[in-house]
Amino acid sequence: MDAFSIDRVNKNDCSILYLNGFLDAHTAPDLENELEKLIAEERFRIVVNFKNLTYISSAGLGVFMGYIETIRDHGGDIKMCSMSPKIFRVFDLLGFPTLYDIVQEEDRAIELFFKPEQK
Amino acid sequence: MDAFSIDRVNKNDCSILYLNGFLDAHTAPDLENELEKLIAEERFRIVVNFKNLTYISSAGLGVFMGYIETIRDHGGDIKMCSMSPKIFRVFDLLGFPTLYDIVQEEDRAIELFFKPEQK
Amino acid sequence: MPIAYEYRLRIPSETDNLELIREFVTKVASKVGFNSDDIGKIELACDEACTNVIKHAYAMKTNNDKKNLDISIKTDAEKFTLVVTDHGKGFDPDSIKMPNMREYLAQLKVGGLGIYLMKTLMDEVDYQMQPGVKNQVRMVKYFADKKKPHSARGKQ
Amino acid sequence: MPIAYEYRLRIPSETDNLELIREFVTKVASKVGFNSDDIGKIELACDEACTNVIKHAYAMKTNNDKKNLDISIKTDAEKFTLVVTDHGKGFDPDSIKMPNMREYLAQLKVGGLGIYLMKTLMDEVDYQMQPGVKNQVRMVKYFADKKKPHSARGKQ
Ligand SMILES: Nc1ncnc2c1ncn2[C@@H]1O[C@H](COP(=O)(O)OP(=O)(O)O)[C@@H](O)[C@H]1O
Ligand SMILES: Nc1ncnc2c1ncn2[C@@H]1O[C@H](COP(=O)(O)OP(=O)(O)O)[C@@H](O)[C@H]1O
Repeated sequence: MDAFSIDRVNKNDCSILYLNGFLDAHTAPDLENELEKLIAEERFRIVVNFKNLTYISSAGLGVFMGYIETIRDHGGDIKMCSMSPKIFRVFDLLGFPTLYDIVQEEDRAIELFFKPEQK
Repeated sequence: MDAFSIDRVNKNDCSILYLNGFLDAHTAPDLENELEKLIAEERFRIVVNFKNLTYISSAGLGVFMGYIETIRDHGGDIKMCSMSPKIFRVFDLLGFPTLYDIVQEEDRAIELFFKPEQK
Repeated sequence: MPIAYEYRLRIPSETDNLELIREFVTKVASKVGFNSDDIGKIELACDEACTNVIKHAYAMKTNNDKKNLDISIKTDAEKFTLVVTDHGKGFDPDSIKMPNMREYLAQLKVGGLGIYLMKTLMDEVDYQMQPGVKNQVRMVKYFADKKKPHSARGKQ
Repeated sequence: MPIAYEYRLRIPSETDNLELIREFVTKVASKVGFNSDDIGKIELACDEACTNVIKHAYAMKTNNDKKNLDISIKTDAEKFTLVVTDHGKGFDPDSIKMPNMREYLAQLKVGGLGIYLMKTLMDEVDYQMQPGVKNQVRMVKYFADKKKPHSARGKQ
């Protein structure tokens, strides 16, 4: 079953997580594990690419809320990109775009770590 | 909903039906209509290509049984090709290969109308 | 995981729900560990039982009556039990003759393969009838490693 | 088509069944004619209600108790009614404070969004509690053209 999987690509000191499948209460622990690994490796500049994510519930949103403080405390951030309208609508409904940078292009999300002033 | 659809291609005096989706009690009437059209047009040399059929129940099998006599009485036949193992297993379970020519390649199925002795 | 599971689906008795029924039953069959071959058999047996309900059980009812179809699945360590229930007119299962497939094909018959398929695909099939109250067909598939010698039917 | 429909699903209360639940509810919602936007809302509201059952309802039960979750859908000419039932410990819905999202985000809180989402996504949400017997949340979505003025909440 390929309910949910994560592919990680490291680009310089930035890590990109590609989420595949659906992120609900069943699969959220997998994303928690991945973020914990990144934190253990002190990789705090994280881009999450949602291109292949088909569904998210509040259990999935909760994962981001659970780690953002630690990550920012270490000078990092979670930037988000390539959300389908269906996924974006859930983030938007709850006002998450005030807390997270959400952009369309992955390159743009990476750039945000280096030229934040252009935001 | 693309539960089931049929594409027809006429090659010389042979008609090829491409079945897409699933063939059950809900969609079997669509195939009946298509076979009735062919009979009305006096196109009795029929190849059914199962490549994109994902499922068949006895309601689907029944459609072939319902028209084969008329079609053969007019010197035609229904040849079948490109079944997935899942589909073939249902035909095989009931002994249908004794009644219908079932081959892998579409070209071979067409040939059967012209060089039946090689069968 | 706990040893016993129960799933139920109630759905209007209409052919356009067969797809949803098949998705339900295949998901559950795959969750409990059947291989794709057995999942396909369970899917087809269940479809045939439900198609029979839709085609036959409620033939006499008026449009305002509720025509539902219930599917229940129970699993334990050794078997998968699928029960399809209708509240229609019922029938006498003993009166249904199983087709002789050689004759059937030679005579180009149509229909009458549903119950035969169910019996061929599943390890056990039995009917319990209470016409107008509830009519049930119970079908069992044993897990490969748990198949009891006395229920093996030498199929495959 | 007849005017009233009923669908039910009973399933073990476990997170790996959420996918099957969502498939069931989205299929039914699409069958009765909702657009993809509304289907997505119903899907998420149902997932949140079921996730709550799985996470909270049966916290005290031992492994041998049956922990089921029931979903029922009824549709009539004007609305789609989804009821999620558990047989667990229940809770006092009036004691649950809805989050103020500005504060929530400023304080980087975690959790506590499920019921808020359900209320935001659906036209009506209400709870009926009988702890240990049955606890139900009932959620209604009106068909766009049938939305009654008094139940419209000015959303969208
Ligand atoms: N649920 C049911 N309610 C009423 N009659 C049924 C039911 N299931 C089967 N039957 C009867 O059994 C017969 C044989 O069924 P089946 O082997 O599936 O073939 P078919 O449906 O093609 O006739 C049906 O024609 C019908 O008379
Ligand atoms: N079915 C249920 N059974 C018992 N308690 C529940 C149920 N649904 C919700 N609750 C209670 O309501 C609270 C708020 O739920 P919710 O808004 O979904 O947020 P969260 O589940 O993240 O806490 C839960 O923490 C739980 O105490």
